[in-house]
Amino acid sequence: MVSPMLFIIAPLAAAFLMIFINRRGAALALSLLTPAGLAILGVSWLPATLVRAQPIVVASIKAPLGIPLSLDALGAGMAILVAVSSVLIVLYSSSYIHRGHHEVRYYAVVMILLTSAFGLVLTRDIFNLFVFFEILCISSYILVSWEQSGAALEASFKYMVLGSIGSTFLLVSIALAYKAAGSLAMADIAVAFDSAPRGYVIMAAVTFLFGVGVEAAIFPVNSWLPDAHSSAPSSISAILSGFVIELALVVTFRVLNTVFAAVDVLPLLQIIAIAGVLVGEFSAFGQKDLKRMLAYSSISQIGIMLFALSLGSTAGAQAGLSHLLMHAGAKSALFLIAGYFILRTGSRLIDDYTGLGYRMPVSAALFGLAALSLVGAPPLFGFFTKFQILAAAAATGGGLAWFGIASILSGTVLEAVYLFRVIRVLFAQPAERSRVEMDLPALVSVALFTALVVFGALLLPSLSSMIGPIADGLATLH
Amino acid sequence: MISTAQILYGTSFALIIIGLYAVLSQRNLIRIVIGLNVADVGINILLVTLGYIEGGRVPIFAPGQPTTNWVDPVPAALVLTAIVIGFGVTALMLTLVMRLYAKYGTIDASRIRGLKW
Amino acid sequence: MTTWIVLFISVLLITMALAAVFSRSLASAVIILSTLSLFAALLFVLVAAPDVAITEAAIGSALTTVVFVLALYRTKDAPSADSRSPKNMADESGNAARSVQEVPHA
Amino acid sequence: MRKLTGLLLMGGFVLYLVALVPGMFAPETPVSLESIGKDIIATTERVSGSANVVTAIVVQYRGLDTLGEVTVLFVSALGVAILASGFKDNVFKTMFAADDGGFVLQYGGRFLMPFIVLIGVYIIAHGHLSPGGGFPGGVLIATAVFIVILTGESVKIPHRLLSLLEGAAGLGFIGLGALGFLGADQSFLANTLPKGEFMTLFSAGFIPFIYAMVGIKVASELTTVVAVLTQAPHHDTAKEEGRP
Repeated sequence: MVSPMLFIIAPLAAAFLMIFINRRGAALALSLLTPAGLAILGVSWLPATLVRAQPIVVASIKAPLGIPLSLDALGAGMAILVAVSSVLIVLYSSSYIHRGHHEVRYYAVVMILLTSAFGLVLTRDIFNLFVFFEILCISSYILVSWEQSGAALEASFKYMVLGSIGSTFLLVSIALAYKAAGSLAMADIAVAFDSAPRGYVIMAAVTFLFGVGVEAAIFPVNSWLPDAHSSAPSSISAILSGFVIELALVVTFRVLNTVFAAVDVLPLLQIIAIAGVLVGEFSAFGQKDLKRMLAYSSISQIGIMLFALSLGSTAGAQAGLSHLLMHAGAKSALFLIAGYFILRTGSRLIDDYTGLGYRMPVSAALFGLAALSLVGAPPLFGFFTKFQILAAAAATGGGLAWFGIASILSGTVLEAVYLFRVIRVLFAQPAERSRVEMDLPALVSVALFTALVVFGALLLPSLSSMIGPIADGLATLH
Repeated sequence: MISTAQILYGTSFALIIIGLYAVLSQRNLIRIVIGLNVADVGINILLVTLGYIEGGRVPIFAPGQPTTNWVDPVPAALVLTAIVIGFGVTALMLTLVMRLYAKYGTIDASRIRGLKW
Repeated sequence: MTTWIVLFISVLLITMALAAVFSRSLASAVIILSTLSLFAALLFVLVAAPDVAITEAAIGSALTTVVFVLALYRTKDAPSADSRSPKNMADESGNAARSVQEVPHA
Repeated sequence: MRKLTGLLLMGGFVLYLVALVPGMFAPETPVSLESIGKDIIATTERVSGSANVVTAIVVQYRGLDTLGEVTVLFVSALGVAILASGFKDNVFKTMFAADDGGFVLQYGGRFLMPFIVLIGVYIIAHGHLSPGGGFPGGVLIATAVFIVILTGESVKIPHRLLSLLEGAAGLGFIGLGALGFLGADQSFLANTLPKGEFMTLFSAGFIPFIYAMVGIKVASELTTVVAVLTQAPHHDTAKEEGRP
C-alpha cells in the first residue's frame, strides 16, 4: 500500500531532483507530474477518508512520542484542491515565467511550497505545524520577491517582518502548550487545556491566532497581503490567493476549534471576519491597480469564509468550504488573466486596459465570468455558495450574524461595482484590432479554472454527499 | 528564594519583548533584523527552560554515568530546529536588505515608500 | 550555585539585548548580538542542553554574524580601501543612527 | 507612530502575561519530568540505539521536523542565490581581495581548513554519542570554506558541484527515510538498519547516515549562501574576478 506520506515526500524529492538535474525540461516535467499524480492519489483515497480518517505513523513511533499525521476527509479534499490548482498554475507558468537560469529554482520553490501545504493539512502535531508553516512562509517570501522590482522587494520584506513576528508568537504559543500538556500532539494538548486555567488557555489561543493569522491574512495582521499579492508574479499571486491563504485559514480554524476548544473563540473570530469583509471591500473599491484590487478582494473573501466557518453550525462550515472552493477557482483565474493583461499592456492600472477586451476576447470573457461568480451572480457557482452562507447565518440568528449578513450584502454591492467597472473598461471602445490572446498553456489553465466556477453549481449535488464528512474535519482531530 | 526556572522565564520574555519592540519601532532595516534575532534568542531560552529540572543532567547515555535526573530532551530538540529556521530567515532577510540598499541606496525604512506602515 | 550564575548571565543577556537594539553604531550592535548568542550558549550549557549550546554557538553566534557583517559591508556607500577602517565605519553608522533618532514620534 | 504602536502592543503583552499567566512565573523549578521526554528516555535504547537522547529525538522521534528544517535551509539558500543574482557589484573584490591578506594569513587559512573540516566530520560522526551532529558539523565545514575566502584567497566556488551535493544529500535523506517502508510497519523514517552495540561509534542504525546527509547538505547550502553573498554576480563578472 502506498502511504499518504507521499504527499510530503514526492514534491520534496522532486524539488531536490530538480536542483540536482538543473534542466528546465526536467523541472517542468517533474513539477507537472508530481502534483498531477498526487491529485489522482488524493481522489483515490478520498472515499476511504470519507468513512474514517487514515492515521499515518511516522518512524514506527506512535502518537505522543513521535509525530502523528493523519489524512482525513478535510485533508484529502484540501490536498486535491492544492494539487489540481498547482498543476494548472505550473502549466500557466510554463509560458508566463521568463526563461532563464533561475527558472529551475522557481519550480523547486513552488514544489517546496506544495510540500508544506500538504504537510499542514496532514500534521496533528503542533511543532510540526510550526515547521511546515515556516517552510510555507519562506517559500512565499521568495516567490513574492521573484521579480526583484522595488515594489516586490519591499512587499517581500514587509511580509517577512510580519511573518517572523508571527512565528515568534507561534513559538510562544507552542511553549505554553508544551508546558501545560507535556506533549506536542494536538489531541493531548486539547485534553490538557480542558483543565488548565482559563487565562492561560486564552493567552495560548491569542498568541496562536496572532502567529498563524499572519499567513492566513486574518484581519488585524494582514497589512502585508495587498503589497505581496499584487507585486508577486501573477502565477504566484494565484497560488497565494488561490490556495495558500485558504489553506492557512482552514488549518488555523481547525486548530482553534479543536485544540483551544476550552475557550470559545468563535464570537471573536466572527468579529474579525466581519471587519475583514468591510475593510477589504472598501479598500478594494478605491484601487486603480487591478492586482491590488484583487488582493483586497481576497481579504474580504477570506473574511466571508471565516465568518461562515465561525458560525459554529454544520451548515455554516459546509457553506464556508464550498465558498472556499469557488474562491480558489475564481481568484486563481482572475489573477492569472490579470497577469497577461499586464504582460500585454505593460501596465497594472485598470484605466490602461481600455478596449483590451477586443484584443483578447477569450481572456476578457473568462475574466468576466470569474468576476461574476466572485460577486455571486445567479447562475454561477458563487451565487449558490454565498446564498448558502447567508442562509446559514440567518438560521443561526443573533445580532452578530445579522450584522455579518448586512456586511456581506453591502460588500457584495461594492464588489459588483468595482468589478463591473473593470469589465466596462475592457469593452469600452474598440482600440486597434490586433489580437494578442494568451499563450495556449495559459489559456487552457485559465479556462479550466473558470470552468470550475461556471459549472461548479452542477457539482453541488454530488458534492453534498462529501461535504458533510469534510466539514466534520474542522471540529475533530482524527 | 527565586528559582532558576523563574529567572530563565523572566529573561526569555524580556528578550522577546525587547526584540519585538525593536522590530516594531526601529526604522533601520538591519536593526529590525537584529531585533528579530534577539527575540529568537529569547524564544530559544524559553523553550530550553521548559525542559529544565532542578539540578538536571545532560540526557546522554555514557558508560559509568548515572541515568537519573535528566532534563527533558524534547525541548532541546525543538530548539535545534528553531535555531536553524531562525538562521534561514535571517539570511534571507539580510539578503533582501542588501538588495533594497542596492536599489534605493538607503536602509532607512522611512525613506522607502513601501515600507512605511 | 547554578542559580546565581544563571542570574548573572541573565542580567548580562538583558543588558546586551538592550545594547544591541539601541546602540548607536550598527557595527557594534551586530557584535553585541553575536556576544549575546555566545552567552546564551553558555546559559544552555548550564541548564544541561549542550546540543543546543553547540548549535547556538555555531549558527547563532558565528554564522549569523558572518551574514550580518556581509550585510553591513554591502549596505555602505561604494566600498573603498579607506572605508574598511573600523573608525570610519562606526562614524557612518553613527550618523545614520543619529539621524534616525532625531525624528520624533512620527 | 510606529514607536507608539510598538510600545502599546508590547505593553499590552507584558500586562497580559503578568496578569493572566501565573503558571509561567509561580512554580519552583520542577524536580522531575512529567512529559513525553520521560517515555522517550525510557525507550530510546530499544527504538533508536542512540546514546544521545536529543539526537534520537532529532533524527528519529521527530525526524520529520528535521526533514522540514533541512528544507527550510535548502529553500532559504535558494532564495539567497536568487536574490543575490541581482547584485551588480562584487563585494568579494572590494572586501577582501583588494588588500593582500599577506603570506602568513593566506597560508594559515589554507593550513587550517582541513583541520576544521576534520573537526566538522568528527562532530557529525559522533552525533549519536556526544553533543553535536549534522547541523553544527555542517556549519563548521562551511566555516572552513569561509576562512579561506576571508584570507583573500581567490577561490573559485564550484557552484554546480555544490548544487549537485545539495540535491544528492536531500535525496539521500529521503532515500534513507524511505528504507522504513521496507520495515515491518511500512512507515517513513523508521530505523530499519541494524542498531549495533549501544554507546559505540558503529551503532544507532541509520542515525549516523542521516546525520551525514544533513551535514553534507548544511555544509553545501551554507557555503552557497556565504559564497553568493561574498562574490555575488558569478555570471556577469566572472571574467573580471579571475586571477590576474
